[in-house]
Amino acid sequence: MSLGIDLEIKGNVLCIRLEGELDHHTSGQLRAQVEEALDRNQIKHIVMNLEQLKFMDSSGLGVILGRYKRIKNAGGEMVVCAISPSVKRLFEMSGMFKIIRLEENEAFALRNLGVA
Amino acid sequence: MSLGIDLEIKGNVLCIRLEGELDHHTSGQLRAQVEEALDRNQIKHIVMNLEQLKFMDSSGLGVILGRYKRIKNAGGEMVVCAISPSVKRLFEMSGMFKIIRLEENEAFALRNLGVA
Amino acid sequence: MRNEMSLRFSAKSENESFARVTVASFIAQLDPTMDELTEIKTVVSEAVTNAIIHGYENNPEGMVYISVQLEDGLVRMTIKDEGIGIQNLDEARMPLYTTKPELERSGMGFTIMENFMDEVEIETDENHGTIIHLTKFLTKNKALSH
Amino acid sequence: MRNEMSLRFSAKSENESFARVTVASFIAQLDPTMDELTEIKTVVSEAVTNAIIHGYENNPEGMVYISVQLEDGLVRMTIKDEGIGIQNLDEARMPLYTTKPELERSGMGFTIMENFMDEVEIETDENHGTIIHLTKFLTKNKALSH
Ligand SMILES: Nc1ncnc2c1ncn2[C@@H]1O[C@H](COP(=O)(O)OP(=O)(O)O)[C@@H](O)[C@H]1O
Ligand SMILES: Nc1ncnc2c1ncn2[C@@H]1O[C@H](COP(=O)(O)OP(=O)(O)O)[C@@H](O)[C@H]1O
Repeated sequence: MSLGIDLEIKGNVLCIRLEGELDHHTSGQLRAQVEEALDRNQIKHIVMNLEQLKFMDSSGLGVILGRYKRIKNAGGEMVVCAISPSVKRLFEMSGMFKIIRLEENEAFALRNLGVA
Repeated sequence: MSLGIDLEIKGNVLCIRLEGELDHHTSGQLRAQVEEALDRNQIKHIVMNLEQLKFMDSSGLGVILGRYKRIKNAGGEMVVCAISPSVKRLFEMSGMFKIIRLEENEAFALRNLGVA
Repeated sequence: MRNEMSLRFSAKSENESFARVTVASFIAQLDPTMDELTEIKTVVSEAVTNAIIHGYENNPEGMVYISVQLEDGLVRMTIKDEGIGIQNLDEARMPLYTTKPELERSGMGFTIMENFMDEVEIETDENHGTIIHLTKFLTKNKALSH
Repeated sequence: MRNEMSLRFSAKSENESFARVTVASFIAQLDPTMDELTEIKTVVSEAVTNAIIHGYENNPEGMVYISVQLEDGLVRMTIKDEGIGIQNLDEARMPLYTTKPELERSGMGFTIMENFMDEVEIETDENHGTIIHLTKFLTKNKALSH
């Protein structure tokens, strides 16, 4: 089991769709791919769709927080959607919902960021 | 993962359908259930359908040989069907096809034993 | 019903998922709930990752040790490294505290362990390494055994 | 690419499938074919079952030890017990030979190991136990490394 990463740019939003397991081992790939996408494109916001994520630990929190900081510094917003109850508990424990918005699904998340 | 055992009597044939993993741990259940069915019913032949069997080792060969001996002593026949290439290799290594007939599927096996 | 296993593997990040799968498949025989299984996998992942990154500072020559004991509805685990040890344990256990922010660590490892397990005990010794003792009562068996 | 693990568990039949799953999930990182994975699982099952039934004569207090080393396309395993040992090794390795026909053993364990692995070495000592050394070259990596 490893991590599948699907990136798509919609307007000024980078949609990150993850599948599989996000841990210390796989978080490096995610960081590298997202950083590259942010470097190369005009991106303001990030939407992370975790619907197909089977496992995540605190290394996942770390890599999400890292991307949050970058996008936040440039005035953007980070939205997370379709998370499982267990991932939700990790977000709650670490107070992440104070800074990262939760949406039920990707369509809602995109609409609220002003992308059709 | 454990072993699912489905027994059905058709005429004088006991059909044994296995699902999952047949190893030393699970072979005891199989032996007990089949022995009970043979004790309680008028059974001449056995058809083993291994289509849904995901794993088998030499403990599986042992329990199949044990049932073969009983049915053979009473003048019956043992037929095995729908086996995977890896199970087939175990049968070949041990010379089991000299005494146990192989059929492609349960319908063929039953027809050749004279059951519709 | 008593059963035990222990596992030892190279301190390589590839082995994080191997460690989770192995512990989960051993514990599966107690028939835990999906939530309990996820909690245990997460905790194993936290402690093993810590051994690799912090204990051995990513030196793959290091070895990580896990032991699991099952008895009735009780899961007892230890996760051990022979690495550098934890300097300040009280700080280390604080939420969001990390000594490796440059690696984007969240500092939530110990907090997650404490939330997901019933008991967490940490033994550590500079230059001798760290042992995390973890205990969890599985709900189904908890109910049954009383 | 070098990686290693070792595993120790109670000599209980429930642990036969645990041992297979664990070894398979460790070896999966070499990206073996499905056939190779099945062969390795079968061999682990044979040797672990032998340790439990023959080595320890079903005493669950015994411990079974597995170690796995991966290097390039090479899988090296040992499966060990500290049980009664094998009296006559030449007989034991014969197809269909078993000392426990009353348990419906087929006597095919060693024959399967020899067919599915590239090398099988057996060390045994009465009252000290048995160590099976098993080696397999995975085809994909075999092709790549030449
Ligand atoms: N096995 C270990 N060996 C040495 N130091 C450790 C170990 N585990 C944890 N630590 C220390 O404790 C701190 C907090 O750990 P943790 O809560 O898991 O957060 P994180 O791993 O995200 O830093 C780490 O930053 C590290 O300094
Ligand atoms: N780990 C072991 N300890 C003691 N004796 C063993 C061990 N493994 C195998 N043997 C002996 O070797 C014989 C042949 O083993 P094997 O080919 O696996 O067949 P089976 O397990 O079906 O008897 C066994 O019947 C047993 O007498």
